Amino acid sequence: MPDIIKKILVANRGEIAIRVFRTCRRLGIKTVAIYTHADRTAPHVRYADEAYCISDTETDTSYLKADKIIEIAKKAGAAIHPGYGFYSENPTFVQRLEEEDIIFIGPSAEHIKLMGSKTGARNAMVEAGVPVVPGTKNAIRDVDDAKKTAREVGYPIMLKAVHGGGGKGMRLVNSEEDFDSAFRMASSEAANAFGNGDMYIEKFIVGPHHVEIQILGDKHGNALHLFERECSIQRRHQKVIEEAPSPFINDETRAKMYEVAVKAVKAIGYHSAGTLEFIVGSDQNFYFLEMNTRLQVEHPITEMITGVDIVTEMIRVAEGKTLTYKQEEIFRNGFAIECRIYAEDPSNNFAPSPGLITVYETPGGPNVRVESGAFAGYEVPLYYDPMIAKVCSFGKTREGAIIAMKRILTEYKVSGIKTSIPFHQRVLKNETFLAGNYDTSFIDTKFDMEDLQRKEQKDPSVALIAAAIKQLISEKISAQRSVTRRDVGESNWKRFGRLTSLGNRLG
Amino acid sequence: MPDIIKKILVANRGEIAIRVFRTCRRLGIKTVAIYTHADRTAPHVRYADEAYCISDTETDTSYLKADKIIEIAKKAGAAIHPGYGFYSENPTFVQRLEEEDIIFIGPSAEHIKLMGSKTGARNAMVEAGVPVVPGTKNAIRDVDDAKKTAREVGYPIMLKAVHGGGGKGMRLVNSEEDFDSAFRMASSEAANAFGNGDMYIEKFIVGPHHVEIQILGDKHGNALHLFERECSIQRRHQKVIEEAPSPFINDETRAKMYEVAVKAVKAIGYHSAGTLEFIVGSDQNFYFLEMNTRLQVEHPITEMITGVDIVTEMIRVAEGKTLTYKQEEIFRNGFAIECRIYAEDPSNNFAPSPGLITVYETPGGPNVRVESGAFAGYEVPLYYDPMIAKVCSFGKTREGAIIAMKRILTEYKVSGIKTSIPFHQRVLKNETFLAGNYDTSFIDTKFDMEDLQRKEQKDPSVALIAAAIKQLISEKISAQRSVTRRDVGESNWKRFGRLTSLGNRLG
Amino acid sequence: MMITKRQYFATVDKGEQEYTIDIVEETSNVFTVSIDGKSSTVDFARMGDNLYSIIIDGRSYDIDITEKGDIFSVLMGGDHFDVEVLDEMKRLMKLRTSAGLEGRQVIEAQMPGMIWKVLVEPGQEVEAGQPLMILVAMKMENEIKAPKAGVVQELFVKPDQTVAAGDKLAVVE
Amino acid sequence: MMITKRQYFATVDKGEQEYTIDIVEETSNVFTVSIDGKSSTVDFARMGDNLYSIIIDGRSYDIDITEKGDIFSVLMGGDHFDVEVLDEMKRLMKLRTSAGLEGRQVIEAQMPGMIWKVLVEPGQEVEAGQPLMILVAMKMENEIKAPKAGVVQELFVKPDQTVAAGDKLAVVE
Repeated sequence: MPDIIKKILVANRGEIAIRVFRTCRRLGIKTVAIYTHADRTAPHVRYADEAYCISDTETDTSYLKADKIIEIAKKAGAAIHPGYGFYSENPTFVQRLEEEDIIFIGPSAEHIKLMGSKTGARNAMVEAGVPVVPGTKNAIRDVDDAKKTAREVGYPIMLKAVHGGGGKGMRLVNSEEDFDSAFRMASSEAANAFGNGDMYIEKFIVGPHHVEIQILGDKHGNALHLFERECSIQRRHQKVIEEAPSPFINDETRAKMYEVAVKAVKAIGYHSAGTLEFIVGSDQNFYFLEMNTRLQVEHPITEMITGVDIVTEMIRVAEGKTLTYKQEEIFRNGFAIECRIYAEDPSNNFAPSPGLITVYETPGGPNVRVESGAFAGYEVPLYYDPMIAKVCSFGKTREGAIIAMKRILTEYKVSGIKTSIPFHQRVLKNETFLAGNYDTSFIDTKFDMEDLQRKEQKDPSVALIAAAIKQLISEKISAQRSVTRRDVGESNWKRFGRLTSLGNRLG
Repeated sequence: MPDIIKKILVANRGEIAIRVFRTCRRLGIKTVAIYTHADRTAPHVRYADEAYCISDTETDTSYLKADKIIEIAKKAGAAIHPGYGFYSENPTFVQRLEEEDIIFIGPSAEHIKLMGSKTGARNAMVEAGVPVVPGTKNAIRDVDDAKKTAREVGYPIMLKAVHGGGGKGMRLVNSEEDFDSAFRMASSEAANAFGNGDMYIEKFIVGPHHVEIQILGDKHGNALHLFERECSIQRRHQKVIEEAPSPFINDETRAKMYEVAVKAVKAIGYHSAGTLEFIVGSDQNFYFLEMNTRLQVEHPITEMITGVDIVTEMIRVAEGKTLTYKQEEIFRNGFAIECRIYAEDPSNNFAPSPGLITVYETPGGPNVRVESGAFAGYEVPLYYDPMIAKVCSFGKTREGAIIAMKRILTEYKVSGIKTSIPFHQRVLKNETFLAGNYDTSFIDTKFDMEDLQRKEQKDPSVALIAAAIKQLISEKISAQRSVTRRDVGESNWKRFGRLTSLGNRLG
Repeated sequence: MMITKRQYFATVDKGEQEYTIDIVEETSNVFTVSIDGKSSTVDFARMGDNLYSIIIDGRSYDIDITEKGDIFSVLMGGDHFDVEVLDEMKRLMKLRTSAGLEGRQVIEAQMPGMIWKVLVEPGQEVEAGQPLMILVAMKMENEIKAPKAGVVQELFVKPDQTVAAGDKLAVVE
Repeated sequence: MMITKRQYFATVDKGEQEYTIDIVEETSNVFTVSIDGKSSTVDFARMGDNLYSIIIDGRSYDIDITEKGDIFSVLMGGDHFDVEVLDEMKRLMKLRTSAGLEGRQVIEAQMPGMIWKVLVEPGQEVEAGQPLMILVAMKMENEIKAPKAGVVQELFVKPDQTVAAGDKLAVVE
């Protein structure tokens, strides 16, 4: 008998909590929010039917409160959706829920654990016939053997320190003649840095793309894919723009990737939503990187090109039902792009920009989807991820989705804090991006900071005029302030109107 | 050679001006707004690339300034899109544009004129084979002849005064035996009311539905339909909720209506966007009412189920190009619903509610389209139509679109003025509406004011608590006001924050 | 911090039933509110000009409260309540005035607009429901009707005059 | 109404070029602004806290202006300009101070956050670019570096202290 979920607690905050609540509200499922003291005014709190504070003290900003969350879920009779981050890929938490008989809307603890281990995941995928980046993984003991491996893997290869990290003790080797010297230097560097000179061989992927396949599985052995997302536009290893489908991979690659992804999901018996991340070389060869056993930030673009509500499917699967769709009922329609809007100042090296949002106008019109965790009057707290919203556009063609996004971003107004919107506007004008011909090095190599600094409008006249008038008005208001004093207690907006007309009219 | 339109002036305001500008921004067409003094802060003004005030004085609120509009369009080198209302169906204005060599993005002056005349439109449609409401239209001279006509038309029939109006001098006749007395009484009533007792016969449509077919035509003789919209939910003859496709008509009726609509458009050589309005009886017979020779308020729902941008097509046609699509390339996908959001107070007999909008949060998430002419800080003026926005939902099924709309409306927050949002929320819960089984009498007969007054939450406790706390806080603020005075000039939002914490913290 | 305690008397939608409400402010944002003795813990936070997030014993409500004197227009999830909240003194005053001034009706504008026509003159006798003037707002005509039969005592407006919601229009006694 | 006239001197993005701006307020909302003698008519209206609609000779702009002292951060259509607007007196003062205090650098927080680590001590010599402290905001660490070589004269913050944007952190001389 399937368990019917009547109430869902989202063990998360901000836009993703609201995203899950939206599906619940549509399905008539009651919702429970948790919040910290710092998040009392966050929009997910007022969106929910119930809301419980999990902070121990006023300064406690943590959402990692398993005991409290479990207590609330039990008392409220709610299943738990983890969102992304926080407890979403924590097998211990999921294990506890299983023990406490609370439904977890996500995969099993074992699958989370398996995919959380790099080696475990790699082995499971190799077993399921999924290609992984070729190499040895074991320390090189014999240089000649190693060269043989390198030949099999195919140059260029990377020599990597077994105990390394942070980019140190790595050497790119383009051909066999460079192997000996590269191996010596890298090994000695590794020995110095990590106290161990062991090295292994990995194929070096030229022009790497980050392409991921969205999958869904249920507890009855059914699994399907919802096509791919291209996530190669990254800054500081953070995705900033994603699109579906990928403009890079060809249909043959696509078909192969879908096939291995679904095969792997079935092989390991995975259920709920998940994503297989691949690195794809410029030669269209693809290799498994890791599997994310959760709902991803960028899932809306997949929903837009398929019409599938991934959260609905996750809930169904958690109830023990079968997926709504069979693979042959899933169609791809059009193109979708997502821009992640961060509270960061792109004109100041992307410095975090928390604070009070004074103006918040979200884009309207056709072909737009906004998943936001902000509103006018909201103070973006210091303590959490700087992503305040995701904005997605849709088009029948990739070009259509891009020009829609350009239009959409011009309508997105946020005052009080700085956001990454101007950064996105620049990327959308970059020729390499427009050609759909970018890899993961895009931000560093193709989109330099010049792109960001470059102005559409070279003439600063309008800015000069605006600033000068604002200065004049501010001077008048301070002059006015020194002679008049006003009452407290009038409406905020009345006062705003009065200040405006004061600024405009006083002479 | 087609004229390429590089700039468009929208001779309109509010949401429809922005709607047209959105397409322009997407297509890279420059935009020109016109505005009255009262509309200086309206959002269409800042959306446009250029903006010109057309008021003669500060108190002049008219947008009907043909001379000024033409002068601006000429100077700016812009084509004119009329939106709806104002000059959109004014053949004299369009004639002048033709003379002044300004491109009008709409049909020809002749077609507007033809369809603007009730008799002309009727005759043209009859000629094109479109069914019209059967009847005589000529004054009854001989009662026996009239009875014969009534028999042909089929009972029930309406007797209507030739010179009548406003519902007076009308009589419903259900069968021939009632004819004589009804005729005598109606005729005498008409003679008293209008000084003329002439009557004519029209078929009375039982359970009438308002169903309209969206059409597009170009100047090369191509025409197509974009399916129908059901617009039977009306209040005071104003549409309030529309849906596409109609939940009422069957596929046979649908096919017939599409066919006659396209035939008629081709027969009269109509170009640009237009709508044929039909009255459809409970027996699925349909009759032409009138043709709207403009973009309609409710066009977005048609765009949502077809993926066609109607404004793009209007621009193409005005440029002399052919339509982008052929009929066989148009597909219907899913269901869409539109709610028109008015600045009216549904709890106070829909009294107009202009004023300053202090909070304005538009709905996000999937399957929503908002076309809005408002924002937080905008003062809705007294002088114009009270519709401030249209909100549309999409679903794979009609039920899906309805539950999406319910979710969407809960996210739409407008403070400072009253809106019709609660009214829409009631309609969406009405059983007759949910069954899709409503006709134009719905608001009066099926959705009574009780629906509107009825509360989801019968227990007033939460409202009592909220009001009492607000009263306490207000009392504290006034107490505070009497002892402190504050400086003018601090940020509006800073002050808001302070007042909030004042309200929350002072004890 | 000072603890604030207040007692109020409230009615809903001009109904007969009177509720006795006792409020205690416990800490910043947190109140204990009893309605006719039934007590709840309430977390009250402002989100925007009229928008509040209220959490009552774990239930979360997103509420719009418009204040007009002592009447609070509360909108929540499509439901609308007009709540009058009076303290003891105001309640007593109201009981007295409603007894004393029953015959005198001050007619106020229910919405902002422009007075298009004035249909009566001072001193004129009017019937209940008789239109006194026509106010135009947002392209719609709204008849302002006499709430009761009586004599027009005063007219505060002229044709073409703009009025705000709450402005006095006339007195019928 | 009094007519207001003002003259300002402005620079953009800390550039070399100085613009002379003359403003006359003509009527409510309408200004005549000349930049180095080139004159425009400007209609200026406030839309929201920092949001303005500006119409210059018929061109319409939707602009966000953030004011910080005399520096106006202007965002329009994805373009960002930092404009410093000074009157004659402030301009003179600035010329003087920048001559006098060249060697002394006050380091301010560029963003709000929490001081995680302080890496130097008062009196310590530092190189240009050497990290002085680490500020954490929104889960990201940000190194606060010495803008020039010198000696740490003062430290205004301690670990775990919360700072606002613009707060003084240290002085290097």
